[in-house]
Amino acid sequence: MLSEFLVITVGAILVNNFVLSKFLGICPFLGVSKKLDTALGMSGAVVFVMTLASLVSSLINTFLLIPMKLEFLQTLVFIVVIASLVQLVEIMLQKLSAKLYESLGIFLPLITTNCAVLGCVVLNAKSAPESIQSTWYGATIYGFCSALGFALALILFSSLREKLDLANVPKVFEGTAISLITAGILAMAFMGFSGLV
Amino acid sequence: MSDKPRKFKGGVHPNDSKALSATKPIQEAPLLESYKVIMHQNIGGPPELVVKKGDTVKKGDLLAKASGFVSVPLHAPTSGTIKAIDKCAGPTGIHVPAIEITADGEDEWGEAFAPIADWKNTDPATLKQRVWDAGIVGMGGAGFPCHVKLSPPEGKTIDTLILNGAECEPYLTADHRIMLEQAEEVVLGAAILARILGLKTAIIGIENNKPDAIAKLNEVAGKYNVRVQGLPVNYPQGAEKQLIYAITGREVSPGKLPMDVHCVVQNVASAAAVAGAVIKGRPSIERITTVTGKPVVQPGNWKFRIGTPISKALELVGGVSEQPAKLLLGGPMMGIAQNSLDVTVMKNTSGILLISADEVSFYTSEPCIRCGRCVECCPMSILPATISQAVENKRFDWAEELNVMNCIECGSCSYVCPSHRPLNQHFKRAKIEIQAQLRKKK
Amino acid sequence: MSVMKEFTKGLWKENPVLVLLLGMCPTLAVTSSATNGLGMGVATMCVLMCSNIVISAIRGIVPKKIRIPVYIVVIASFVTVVDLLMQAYAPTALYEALGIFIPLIVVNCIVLGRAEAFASKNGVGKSILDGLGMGLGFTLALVALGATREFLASGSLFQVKMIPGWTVDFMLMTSAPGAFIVLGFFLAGMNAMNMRKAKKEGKSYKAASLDCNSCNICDMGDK
Amino acid sequence: MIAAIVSVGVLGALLGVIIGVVAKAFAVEVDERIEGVGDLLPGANCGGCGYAGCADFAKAVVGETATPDQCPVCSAEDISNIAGYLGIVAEEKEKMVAVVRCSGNASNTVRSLYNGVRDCRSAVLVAGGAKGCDYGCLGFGSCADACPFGAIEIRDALAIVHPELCVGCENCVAVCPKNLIVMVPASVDVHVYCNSPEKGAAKRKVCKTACIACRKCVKASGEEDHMLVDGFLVKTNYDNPPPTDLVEASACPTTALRLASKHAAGGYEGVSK
Amino acid sequence: MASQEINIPKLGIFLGALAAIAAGLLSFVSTSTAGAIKLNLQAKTNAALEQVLPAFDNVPGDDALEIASAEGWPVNFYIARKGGEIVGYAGEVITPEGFNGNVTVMAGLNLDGSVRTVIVTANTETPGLGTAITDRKVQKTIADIIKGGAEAIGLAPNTYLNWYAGKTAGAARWPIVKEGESINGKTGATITSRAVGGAVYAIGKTAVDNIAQLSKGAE
Amino acid sequence: MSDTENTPTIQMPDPAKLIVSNSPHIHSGQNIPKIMFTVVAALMPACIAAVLFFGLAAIEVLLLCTVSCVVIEEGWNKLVKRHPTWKDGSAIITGILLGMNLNAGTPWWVCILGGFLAIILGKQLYGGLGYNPFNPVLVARVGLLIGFPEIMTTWDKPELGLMKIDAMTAATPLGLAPGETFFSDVLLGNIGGCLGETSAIALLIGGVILLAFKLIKWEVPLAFLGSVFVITGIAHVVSPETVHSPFIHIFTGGLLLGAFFMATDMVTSPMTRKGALIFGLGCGVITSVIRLWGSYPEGVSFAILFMNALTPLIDRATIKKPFGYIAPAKGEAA
Repeated sequence: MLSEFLVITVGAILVNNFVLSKFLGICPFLGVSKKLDTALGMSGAVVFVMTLASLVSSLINTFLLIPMKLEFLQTLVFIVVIASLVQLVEIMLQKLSAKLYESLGIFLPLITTNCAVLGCVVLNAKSAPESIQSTWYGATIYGFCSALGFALALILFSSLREKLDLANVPKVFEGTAISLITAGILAMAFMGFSGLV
Repeated sequence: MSDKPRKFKGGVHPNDSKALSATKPIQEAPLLESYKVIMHQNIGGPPELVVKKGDTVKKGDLLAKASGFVSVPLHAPTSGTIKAIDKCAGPTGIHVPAIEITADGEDEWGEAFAPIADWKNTDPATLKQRVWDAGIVGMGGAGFPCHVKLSPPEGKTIDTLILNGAECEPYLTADHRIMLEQAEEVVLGAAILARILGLKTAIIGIENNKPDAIAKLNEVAGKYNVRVQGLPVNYPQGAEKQLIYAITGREVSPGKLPMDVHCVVQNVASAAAVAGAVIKGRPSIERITTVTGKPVVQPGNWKFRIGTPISKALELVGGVSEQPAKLLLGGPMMGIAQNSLDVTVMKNTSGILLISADEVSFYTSEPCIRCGRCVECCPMSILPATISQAVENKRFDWAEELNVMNCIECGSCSYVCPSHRPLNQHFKRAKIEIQAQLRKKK
Repeated sequence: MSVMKEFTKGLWKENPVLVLLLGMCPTLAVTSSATNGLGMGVATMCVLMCSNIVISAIRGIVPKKIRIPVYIVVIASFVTVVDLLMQAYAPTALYEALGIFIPLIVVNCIVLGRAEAFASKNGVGKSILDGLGMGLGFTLALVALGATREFLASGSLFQVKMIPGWTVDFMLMTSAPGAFIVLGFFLAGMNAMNMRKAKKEGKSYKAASLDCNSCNICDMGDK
Repeated sequence: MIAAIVSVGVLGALLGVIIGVVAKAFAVEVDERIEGVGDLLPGANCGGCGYAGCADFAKAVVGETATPDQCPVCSAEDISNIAGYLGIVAEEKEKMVAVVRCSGNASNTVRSLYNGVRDCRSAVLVAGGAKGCDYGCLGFGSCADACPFGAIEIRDALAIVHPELCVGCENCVAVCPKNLIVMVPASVDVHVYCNSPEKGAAKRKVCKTACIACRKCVKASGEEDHMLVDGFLVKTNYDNPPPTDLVEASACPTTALRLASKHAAGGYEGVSK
Repeated sequence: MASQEINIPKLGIFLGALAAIAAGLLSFVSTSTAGAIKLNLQAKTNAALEQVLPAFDNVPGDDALEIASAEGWPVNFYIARKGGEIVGYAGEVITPEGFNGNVTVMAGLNLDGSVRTVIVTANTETPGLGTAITDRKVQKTIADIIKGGAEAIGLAPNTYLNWYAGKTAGAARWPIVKEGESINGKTGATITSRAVGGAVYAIGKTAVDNIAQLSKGAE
Repeated sequence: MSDTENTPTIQMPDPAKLIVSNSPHIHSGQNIPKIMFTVVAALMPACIAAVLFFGLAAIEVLLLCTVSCVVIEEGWNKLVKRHPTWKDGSAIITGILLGMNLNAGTPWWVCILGGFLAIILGKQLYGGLGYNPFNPVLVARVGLLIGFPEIMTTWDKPELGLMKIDAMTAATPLGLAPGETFFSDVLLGNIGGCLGETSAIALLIGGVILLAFKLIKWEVPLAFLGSVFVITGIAHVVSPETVHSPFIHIFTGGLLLGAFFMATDMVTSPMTRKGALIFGLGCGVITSVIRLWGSYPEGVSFAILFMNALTPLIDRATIKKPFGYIAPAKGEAA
């Protein structure tokens, strides 16, 4: 049991990193990585929403969709759930902590269309029934760890991009081109972890 | 307080090249036909002109009076007539207002200040006023008005007076010679300064590569209750903050002044000038300057009147044996490069230095390879490499975050940089831009 | 604006992948071969067209406050339909290769972006053309990328070996890093071309860059 | 089938209600016109208007704290479009362009060997930029870097504005450490390319193309106040601009008096009398 | 500008109705594609079976049974018939011994239980290292297409997998041989080699042990 | 000439020929080529060892890599109209290190492709020396490892002597079961592996040269080797039959090469000493993890590449306190 959790953790953060090996959440990965501070904010928001979305979606999937044999509605239901969840989180944040809302609030709308969140939820739903990932707690942990993996990649990448701002990149490679190539090399480094789980 | 000096972190050890002039006694420069006294010789406000074209002045007469507290008066270097009040080549490369005096050859003293022989019983305020009236500025290089440092604001106490005899700049030997030849004046000046500050004692810090100066000062120091402290040889030992740390172990925080750690630092040459002003009633119209460098035919230490053109100074030392690559006012680490021989000696000109082509060449700056040498040697523990990259990309906000304002522009980082990056120039620029931003905000 | 222009803008001038930098996730993930790129492109194009039609048709009656959720529901429905159809009729290998990225068409910025930026403001006819053009542009970009990666990796195109002597596969190109790197070079190529063009016209050109702070395509907040 | 419809329908309804509540609770009024104005603006984000980019400016225009003509980049047509969109009357504004008031390129001026950062604002810290003339263009291109429109060219160590490319955003004005750049009406083509208040002889010593205040141009313009004399420097009177043929007529001995268009096209290269 | 009137019930009803319509539509599509999906899934297994078995005319997917191997792994056996006569068996097993996790191996078996053909149907091995063992990769070349008749390529050769052809599982697993004339293991991919070998052995051994049950076919 | 005649005229400096620049006006004399060619010299013992063990094939690979790196660098400089940079020696180092990361029997086209990956992808796309966030050699090595895993993990058997007729392949000690390797072989270099992985002694000599000239921070190799030693040591004690002894781990594979020559690359490692310590530690931990549990037999290059990515963050976290800095909470000193 414990080892299975370890497998999920290491797997989601390092080996099958959402961004660098699964290509999920590339848009925010490229879009909000210009500054380390925004990357940190986005990371926080994603970790929060993804964990919550994994939990809620898994519950809906296990207790509503599967018993009613409505698996084909997964995509529709999950995206609706995520969208409303983000809205709810926004309201609650605004009410509960103005400070937190200020730092995370602007990222929340971005998260609805972050395919990492939907991807995580769909992966949870698609995993084999006997795997720990298909239980609600397994799904939550998977969501949390995947989000951590996303955060790790995003933070590393943004610090590298801040450094790139100072570099003397040839004109045609400026902007997203060199960012993508950097992400490629970062992905190379992450490939070293393959086989850990 | 421990007698053992502390070694500050970082620093570099350039070849000091002091042997060229260290053994040359101070020579008095002959009277010239004319002098060009640059108006603005101190940090702070420029003085207000009190003479006009055609006026005759005596030696030591007031040419311009202080325009505010952070400003010092200017005196005539010799007797003669004011030929013109015009522009002349300034030390920073742009032309600045200057008073041109044609000497009458008499070199006659005007209404000099009354000597204060009994300084021990004179009111400190009177002594301080005298320092101000004599127009004394920090003669080590910065040109900060001497009396300002002697006036700690309300609530700030001073417990230590340090005389800076480190002379850590390579090549320069003027302070060294002053300490050897005018040891009495230096120590006396120290004692007067201490009295002004209400202190009993003063400490003279000298780098250990000048053992003769240490010995000489030790001979006379006891008389006035002054202590001489040898210091490790490490550039920039003579920088104010490093000197205070070496002697007292106190660190001056970023943006703070020596006063904040209860210290006052004065140059030894300034101290000698103070002694002259008080005991003899002499205003600051001359100074001792090292004229040296490999291309110089006869390097030496000279006593020049303020306003002596560099061309004349170079004639005195026999000119050059080869075309130098650079002409500097000050030492090689912090001096200012000149492109004209018309610049004149000012109160803070500690050296006239010619650098030969084999010591310096046109270099091209290459990208930083992040070797970290600058980080190691920075005496202020900032990150020169990163800051310079920030400045190159006009990210002054970031440079500020990285404490560029802490930089003392000692040049150690540029000295060691294998990529020949003009780090120091970047920092200067950054500081100016940041200050401009600050002013804008206000 | 002419009808032709609505259609062709997506192919080159406003190519969703190479110019607008949208839909990067599938672009990177499924372009290990030209076939996969084609499959993904066609699937996205179908969803894009259908959702454009429906959204432009109902644009008059959708309350403004809930337009984004409405779009999402519409898009999600079509995605599910496409998903089911592919599961039923597409080759299994292709369906497996595209995997999770079929349901993820829902959150592809291109689909939602066109719904918000075009279909909700234009008529059905124009929206079909727009969807078709953008979808084709997306497909073209994906196929080009997939073909490049496949060719660099093994010298083949659409699983057909073009250079028979090529025996050792360069697997970096089909791996995750290869996806990023090849797309990076593609964008650089686009930049080079556009820069040359801009220079000819005497205009300044800024390299394509995705920055969420200055982009409002996927601004879902409706605030 | 029924289960699907019911459950998803309920879910959808729930979402609708949530959004309604949110929208009601946190209604933030967004003026649609801001987006409309933003669409009409050039989107160069040059900051020439004094606001942080076009979106900010659009907000200010809609909020009536700014007028459309404050955008220096917009053509008169653009401005009237925006004004029309907002239903306000736009003021006619004359197009302004930048002029670098120096003609001292590398071959015409005395310069020291400068070794350091190739940036005017840094170079000026070292011997004033190492140019013989304290007031001249250093030619390291700080202004060209600041220009978002590529309108400033550094040719032979002299910054030259291409008036046809200049949109008047004034970004270059503030960066020049020598304060050489001024904004002038685009319709005026005759300018004095010198800014040194020094005496004529002093100027000539360091620069072959300095204005020596010989007043030839003043005379040639028929003493009609087309050209103003200020100390040792003559300036174009932009309130009463001289005709273009003045340059021909006055035969400026140092060629400091130039046509901006010809200057930009390199028509004065090699001119040094 | 005046704030728009927000009618909460209206929003709810609109979105609810839309979602309901969508759900209805999807239910319809789902039901109507269910059959096709099932067939499509079977097509994959059938394609694999065609590679490892001699020609057959039944649907082996419908004629399958599961027997646990000695390791406790469930082995799926498919029985191929031609004209009602059994012509061969195919066993499929998932081994967890792979370098990066599970490796699914399918082996076609002759009637006596000896191995006929081995393929690996699913794996997550290190590309280029482990997959050298598992992949039977051959591509049509452009030349084939020009010549025409590129379809009949058949099963691509793989030295390591072909080693097992004709072998019958004995009392112990086959040792992994890396060098020599015939090899079934590869330097740098020992673990994958071992995993595949173990899986083939599990299928073969189970088949030999249960040959009687297999020959009866699934009821 | 005039000096000999002792003429009274005094020669004065010509102001027009005076250079103006910002202070300081003297320089330590250190420059990039000096640093780079010292590193090349430090690499020589290992190169010689490689040639001794692998013969002419080693010379071929090393030369091919070096030449292709230099040629590609200059070709790129031509293409983007930049000044030639090969004289600064960085491309040469990249080439030699790339060769050391390859096997003696590596095909020629892999060497050239490696040169391309290192110089173009790893360095020039970022603007050349000093701007690259990742170590170019490692970009190439990892790229090739992912691209051609089979070629990159097949090693020639070492054999003393220059002339070798036919190469035999051998496993790297890390791929063998524990106990199959002899320590003396490891130390001398009589083991399979990349050119630069064979002789521990030669690499150590190179490392000492680098340390003596203060070209690398000692913190990096120390933390790197130390952490690998500790982690593999613990693992070895726990299960001696599956894990090699820590000494074998230290002296085999690319660890010494990585710790002394690649992790210490100035451009891509942290600038402060504290940062260097963290960097080395991270490299060590990741290397050990990959070696013990990962799917690639060697983790040094991945570890360093990963830590390269972390360098900007480490740099940020280890900014030194400026001189006299007082934590704001403390307030005014009494």
